[in-house]
Order: sequence, then structure tokens, then C-alpha cells
Amino acid sequence: MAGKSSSTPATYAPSVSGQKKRRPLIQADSDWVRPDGRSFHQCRPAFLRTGAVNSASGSAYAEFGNTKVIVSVFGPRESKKAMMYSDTGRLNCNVTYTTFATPLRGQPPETKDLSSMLHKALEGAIILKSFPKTTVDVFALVLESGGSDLPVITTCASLALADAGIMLYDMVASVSVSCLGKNLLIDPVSEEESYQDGSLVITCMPSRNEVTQMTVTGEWSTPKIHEAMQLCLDACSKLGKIMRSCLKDAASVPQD
Amino acid sequence: MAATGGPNDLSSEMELDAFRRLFPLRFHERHLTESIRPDGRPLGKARETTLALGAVASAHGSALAKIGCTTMLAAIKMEVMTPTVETPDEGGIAIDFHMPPICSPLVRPGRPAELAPVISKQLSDTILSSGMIDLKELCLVSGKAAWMAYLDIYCLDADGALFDAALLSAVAAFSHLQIPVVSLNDDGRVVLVSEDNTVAMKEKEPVNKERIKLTLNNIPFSLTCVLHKNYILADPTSEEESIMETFLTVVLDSSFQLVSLNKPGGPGLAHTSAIQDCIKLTRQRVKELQKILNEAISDMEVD
Amino acid sequence: MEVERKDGRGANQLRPMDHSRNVLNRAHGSANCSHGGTRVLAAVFGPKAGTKKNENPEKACIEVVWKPKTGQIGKPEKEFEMILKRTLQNICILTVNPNTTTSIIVQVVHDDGSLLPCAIHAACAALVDAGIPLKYLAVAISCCLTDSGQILLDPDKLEEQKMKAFVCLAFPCSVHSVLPEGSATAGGEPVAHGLITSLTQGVMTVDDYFRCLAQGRAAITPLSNILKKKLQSQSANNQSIAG
Amino acid sequence: MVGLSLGEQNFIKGGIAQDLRTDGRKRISYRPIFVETGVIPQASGSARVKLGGTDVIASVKAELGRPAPSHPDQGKVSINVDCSPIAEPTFEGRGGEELSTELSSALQRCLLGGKSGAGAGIDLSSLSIVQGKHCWDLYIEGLVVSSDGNLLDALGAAIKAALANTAIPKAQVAASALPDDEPEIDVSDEEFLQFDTTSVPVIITLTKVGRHYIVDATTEEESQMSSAISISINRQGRICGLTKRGGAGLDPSIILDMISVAKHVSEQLINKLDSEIAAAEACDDEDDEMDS
Repeated sequence: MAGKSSSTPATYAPSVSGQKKRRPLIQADSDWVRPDGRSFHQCRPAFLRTGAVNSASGSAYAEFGNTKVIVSVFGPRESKKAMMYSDTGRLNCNVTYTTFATPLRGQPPETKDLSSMLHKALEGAIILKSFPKTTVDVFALVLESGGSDLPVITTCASLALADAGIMLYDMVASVSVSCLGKNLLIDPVSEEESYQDGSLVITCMPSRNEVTQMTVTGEWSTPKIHEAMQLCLDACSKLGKIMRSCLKDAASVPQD
Repeated sequence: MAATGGPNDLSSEMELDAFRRLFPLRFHERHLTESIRPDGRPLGKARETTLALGAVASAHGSALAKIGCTTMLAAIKMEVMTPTVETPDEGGIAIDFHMPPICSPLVRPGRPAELAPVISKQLSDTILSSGMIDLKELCLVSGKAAWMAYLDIYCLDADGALFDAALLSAVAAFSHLQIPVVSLNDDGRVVLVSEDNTVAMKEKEPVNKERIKLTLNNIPFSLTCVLHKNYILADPTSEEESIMETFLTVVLDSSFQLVSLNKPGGPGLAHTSAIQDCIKLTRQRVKELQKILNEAISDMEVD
Repeated sequence: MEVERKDGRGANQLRPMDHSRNVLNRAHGSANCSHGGTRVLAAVFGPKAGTKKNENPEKACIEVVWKPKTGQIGKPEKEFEMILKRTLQNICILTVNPNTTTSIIVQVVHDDGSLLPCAIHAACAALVDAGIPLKYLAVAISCCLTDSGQILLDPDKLEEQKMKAFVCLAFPCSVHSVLPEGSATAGGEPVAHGLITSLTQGVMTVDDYFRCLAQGRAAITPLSNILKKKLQSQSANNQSIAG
Repeated sequence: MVGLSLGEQNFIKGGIAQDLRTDGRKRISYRPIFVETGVIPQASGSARVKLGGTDVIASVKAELGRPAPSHPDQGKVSINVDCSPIAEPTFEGRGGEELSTELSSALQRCLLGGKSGAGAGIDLSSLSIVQGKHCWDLYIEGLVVSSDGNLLDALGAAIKAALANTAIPKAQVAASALPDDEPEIDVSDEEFLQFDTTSVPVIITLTKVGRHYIVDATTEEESQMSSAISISINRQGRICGLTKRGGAGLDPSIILDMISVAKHVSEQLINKLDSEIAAAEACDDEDDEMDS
């Protein structure tokens, strides 16, 4: 029997010879084209679908270009024994990556950070008082990481929560913008993210026009932040419409 | 709820779902007497199976297999390893089965399901012992460099018969596998030969120009049956699995050789006649799955 | 075509077997079982209150911990644990003490081939020693298939690796005493012919498998008599000590 | 956790509404800040900051390392925060872990800027010694000694003071080394390279309670917060990082309003902090003269 060697020998991924991803030189507002041909203020095509996992009380699948995420929500259930009594419900988020999500086969380090960011993004939108003493578990699995993963995870999670019938103040949409020199690139792909100067990620409730989470890195002037926020907010409202239509036609076609 | 009148008349006026939740075994046995199952399938029929190749762009070979609601995503990433001394011209396959917390309510992020390592071992035993892949094809430079195929299978939705769906997705991922073209650069490291920088190609000719696809001989397919009081149910859902716990997993390869027959105990006993029926069902299932796999491969070649 | 075995045994000849019970004093039940070179020690810690998280409280829950000889618990050990647990669920009467957990710890002392059958025997003997109600004893045998298609019983480690394929089978021990007469011949076949556990490794043809099944079943009846004699003789002198 | 009765909660909210907080401060005024540098001799630089009841220590350790392949011309900086259980009983065991990861990622986001290194408070290229081969790795450690709210601002100030106190030994390539193999670095222990911390941003946390927002909230005020924003602003008034903590949603216009208030407050805070650091450095040098 070909016994599998218990400890797999050290392996390395053959990297592309010679070519290093240099940051493309961009003059101020030249007509530099983004790697996938989009204009600066154009988001990737969004594909959203609910009911991806049958054994979960609510689930959703989201695909933005190459970023593919599945989120499943397990409805209000009894929380862990260690937890004390609390008259508001609790939210428990967990984000994991598949081993083949990133081009290089390793787990990206900041999954713990992503889980707490997802938790902060969603806790503002859920009516926690509607399920006291219990916990809602939101688990996300990133099948493929193609850039701006956290916004796609947050959007897909809010769709899964709606599919699970959890009471929400409003849907939650999230978009990220990265700044490259003077230009603002919306919904960046992982290549653009690797050489961005700064980034701004906004999670907001489109129809209530409230921001539940916002993170900025890099150096920004106030007018730039204002312009970037405006850009994100109307992208979020467009995304909110797409999510609503996705929920409507999921409800209209009876579950087979 | 005094059960004076005996549970039979009680079930007649009780609402269907309550009866299904309160007396699951009796609910299923009422169906078995009419040899039909709650989701309308006859006993011997498997659920509707679909296969999609190339589901993950960042992997060298990937496949998404769906049997009823059970969904498995398998992906292969190729990395270079130095072969062991005893087998200088053989590559390696590392197979791992993951059950992320999204696939079923029983799995918590902290505690992995205890079924996952068992299925992972059964999968690697089946694939390695079935001789589907000749490890010599994974060799690049004998003794110096060979391919290590990392096959990772993720269960996206656990609704019974996990092993069958996992094996199908693994086999499909191997048939979709594209081995990258590589060449050896001066200090002995294997590097990708990307099409555009042809200038680097000049002095280093690609080592494995011709071996892009793996040849798969006798491909294993499996069917899990549940034995319950001389009934045999093929391809159980998770509800049927949790109630009737006697499983018999038969793995046959495309030339109908028995790769493995696995009955891990459970309350029921398997008599020879029951085993023969299961093998007959599995033969039928192998033909079906073979057709589905060939269709998936053919329309992958088309586009 | 008769394949000559290294240690001179005949094709159907088993290795010398030795079972001894009550070897550990702290465990509720314990047994030491050796088939030729393979030795396994099993300990049972009696029904403890409460069942684990996802277990069914109406039935007794069995938990198996498999301790390998060296190294930590990897995937093979997890698989053995699951198989042993399901096998013991078959032979134990689970409804006797519901909502309890019986934990069985199997420690591999030395592995010289056909490890699982030896572990099953050790676990059964330990359960008997602990006085856990059992429907019947499980008797296990493993047989391997040479390239020429000949079947050898109870292979040792070297034979296991050399052979084309090997099958491990577990049958219920002859069960005349416990079950009422009618149910002994379920569906025209004596219950003893039913298969509790079957685990195969390596590719073989279907009728090879059925030949292994028949050969294994033939070897079961003498094996179960030896087993029962050993257990009864042991319990006899236990009474004398206790009495 | 501090258990506040309903009366106390209304008292706090009412006070904030009338711009008079429980300890007499205005909405945008800070508690007294004490800075002490050089508290840990073995570290390359360290500082202790007391912000009212909150007391944190930051230490910077510089070590030789290899630059990351993606940025061969820059050094590496890693920030790690540890909440010690002496600060609060809930930090016992793994309790403080979640808060410390949150604080470290917020600090990382505010001080290190984007992936390409632009906008970083610390000039990473000044850390490089030999391009691609050797560079300085800065390990910044934050320790929460006692926590009375507003931990992030205190840690930001402590790190800024610790960096000001940091002295990195000068390192050159030993002349005798052959050009192609690993050049050894000899580290002189007399001349030290002082860090210019003018561009290191300072972190302002604005906590929204009811309809108003306050600066430098104590633990009681933080327990009443509906949401909070931490903004890091450098001397030129540019925003180097922003993190919205807390649950409730905020209207975008309020966020912009908060940013402008933060910019206004940051000027005073930066001047005050620089004077405190200069004072601490001065009394630090006096101690050296006294005992040398």
C-alpha cells in the first residue's frame, strides 16, 4: 500500500520567473486602465444568491469578479454555557479562508481581525433585542480572494441574515475605495490593493443612510475623504437595490 | 399528551411536521412500507447529481459536486517537492477534507467535526490504492524535483452521503487539473514559464511540455447505502443518516473492481444478500456517475 | 499455488491468542489481548452521567479513545476510533442505561498486523469485565489476498504490506443463549452470519471479497468458542477470588 | 464592568448635553497628561503616559532583520498591544485578548498607513541599511497598566513619546566585507540616530453619547457611548487613519463634522504632547548627568 508520508515534505510554489509586480507608474489623471479594464469609479459585476446552504437557517453566496464568498447563518440558538445571561441577543462572527483562496497557498494572517470587523459592521444593523439570551452565529468562508474581501463578506452576511429571517434595521452594504496617487479606485482587485497608498472601507445602511463601520488607512486630506465617502455611499445605495431585488426574486420563486 | 389511544391513531390527526419531529423513526418506516422516501425518491435511487469543473480560478484544478443538497468543492494546487530517496521518480498527493462551520449546525469554529479526519483518511486510502493516478507522472526531474498535488476538499453543505460527494468532487478536480508549464532555472529552482516573457524561455526549455494533463485510469466511484430491517436505502440524506445509522459504503472503479467496501458497524447487521444488493446498486450508480463526469469533461473542452 | 508463509503457518491457521481480564485495578473493566505479536490493552470506565453535546440522550453513548503506540493521534487513529465506536454500538444494549457515557480507552502496546480485530476483542473483553450488558460478543478476523488470489487469515505486519489487499471483518459471536429462538434466523440466514463491521484496503474483485467473507465466517465459530472459553474460565476464578 | 444605575447614566448624559462632564471638563477638553520617557532601560526607547486614570507603557525595540521581498528598501514595523490583568479583572486569561487585537489593528492602521508605505507616521525607508539585505525591524509593544477609558489615545501618545525617546545605533557596512556575500554590519554603540517624530500622527477618539460627542471619555462615559470614532491626524492636519468603533450607525455628515472637530482638537493636543515629551526628555538628560 502506498503509505502516504505522514509529514508532507517541504514544498514551494513555483513563482513566475523574473517578472515582479511593480507598481505601474501613473501620472496624475492619465487614462491609465485598471488591470481588468474597469473605469476608476466602476464596481465589479455583482452576483448574489440566497439559499446556498440547505442545512443552515439562512445562507447566501456572493461573487464580485474573482472574490467568491459563502456565508451561512445559524438562527438564534442557545449560546455557549460559559456566557452569562444577557437580555440582548449576541452575535458571533467567524471568517475563514480556504487554503486555495489566495494565489500563494497560506492562510492570510488577519482572519481574526476580519471576524471582529465583520462583527462591528453587522452589530449596528441587527435588532439584538428581538432574540434575548440567544446567539446568532454568522460563519463566512472565502472560496477565492480576489480583492476587497471584507466588503464582499459584509454584504453577503447581511443577505444571509435577511434570508435567515433575523430582524434587521436595514440591509448592510459595504464598498471599499483605494487611493493610488491622486486617483480613487472603487472596489479594488487584490493586485491594486497590494500597491495602494491608502484605502477607505465603508459599511452603511443604504436606505437609512447611516454608516455602521468605516476604516481609513494611509494619508488623506479632508476633501479627499469627503469625495471618497460620497463615492462609496452611492455605490452602497446601488448595491442595496441589487440586494433587495435578489431577496425579492428569491422569495417570489417558491423554494423547490 | 396521554398516549392512551396508542400512537397510531394519535399520528393520524397530528400535524405532519410535528409527527416527523416527534417520531422520526416511525415516520420513515411508514414511508418504507410503501417503498418510497419522504422526498419522493424510490429506495434505490440516488439524488440528482450535478458537476461543475473549474469553479476556482486561483487553483490549478477544481470542481464543484452537488448530490442533492450535499455540496463539495475540491481544488488542487501544485507545488514542487524534492522526491524521497526510496521513490526518486514519484511525486506526491496530499489529500485533506475540511468541514468548515458553514456546512452544518453541528460544526463549531472551535471544535472541528470528528467525522472530517475519518473521511479524509478514507478518501486518501481510496484514491491512493485505486491506482487512478500513477505517481510517476508527477515527476519532473528524477531525484531532484517532482510535483506535490495538494487536494483540499471543502464541504459547503452537509446533507448526508458526504463521502460519495467528496470522492466525486476529488475525481472531477483531478480530471480538470492543468499542470503548469515549468522549467528549471540555473540554481535548480523550478519556475513558471509564463507565456508572455518568452525572452526568459530561450535558454531554459520547459521540462514538462507534453505532460499537461494527468491520465486517469480506473476512476473510483462510491455509493453509500443505509441498511434498515432488510430495506436498503441508497444515498441517504442527513436526516435518514441520523435515524438509521447502519451504513455500507461500496467503492467500485470504472472496471467494476471493488476498491473498498466499508461498513463501520452500526446497530444493523449486513447479510450477504444485502451486500450483493448494495453492490448491484453501486454498479448502476457507477454507470450514471461515469456519464455525468464525461459530460462535464466534454463541455469543459468545448468552451 | 500454496503460498508458503514466513512463520510456517497454514493459510487458515491463526496466530496464538491470549486474553486476560481485570489487568488494571483503577478501571471499571480492563482486558489485555494479544494475537501473536500484536498486543492491545483496553480499559472501560463505567457508565458516567450525561452525554456529550450532539449525542442522543435517550440512548447510552459510547466514547472511544485510541492511543497509538508512538506519536500523537492522527487520522488513522480517528478512523479506528469511529469504527470501534460504531462496532461497539452494535453489540451493546444501548437502551439499558440511557443518558450515560461509557468511555473505552484502547492502548496499542505492539502492532504486528491485523490490529483492529485484536482491538475489538480487547474492547469486548473489557466490556464483559466491566459488566456492561452486551447482546453478543464481537469476533473479528482479518484476511489478506495474495496476488495469486489465495486468502491468508490473520496476517502479520509484513504480510499485510506485501499483499494486494486485506479485509477486516467482525461477526457476532454464536448467539444461541440470549435471543429468543425465532429471531436467531433473521431472513433465512442465522444471525451469526450477519456482518457487524467490514473494512477493506486495496483493489480486489467482487467475488474475491465474497470468498474472503466465506473463509472469515468459517474461521469464526472455532474462534468464538476459544474466546468464550477464555472469558468463562476467567470469570470462574474471579468468583473464587470475590466469593 | 462598572455597573451604573439609571440615575447615574442620566446624570452623565445630562452633563454631556450641557457641556459640563462629571469631572468638570468641557466636551472637548482632555484630562491632565503626564509623560515619562526612558522607563525601560533595555528597550531602544520607551515611554509611560498617564491620561487621568489611564496608565500605559510603550516600548520600542530595534533589531536587525531582512526586509520583506515586496519592499526591499523599507524596514519593518510591528505593533502589539497587551492588556495586563492588573488593569481590569475582565482582562484575565483570554478576556483581554480580543481588546488587545482590536487595539493593535487600530494602531497599525493609524500609524503605518497604506500597504505601499505612503502616509506612514514612521519613515520606513530610513530604517533600511543595505537595500534588500539588511534593515532595522521595530517591535513596538504597548502595555495597559491601568484602564480608565480612552486606551487608544493614550497608547498613541505613548508610542509617539517612545519613538521620540528611541535611539537606534548607527550601522554601516563593514568595509572588509566582499560585495556579493552577506555584508556584516557593525553596530556602533556610541553615536545614535535620533528619530524625527514630527510626522508621527496623534490619535483622537471622539465618543458619541446621546446627540453630542466628547473627547477623552472615561470608562463610565464609554459605557454610555452609542458609537465612537478614532481619527489619527498628523502635524500637517492630514488624516492618517480612521476607525469607527461601537455599534450604532452614524450619519455621514456627523462623521465629517467629527473629523473637523478632531482636527481642531489635534493641534492643541500635538503641541501639548510635544512640550510634555520635550520636558520628559530634558529631565531624562538631567538624570543621566546626575548619575554619570
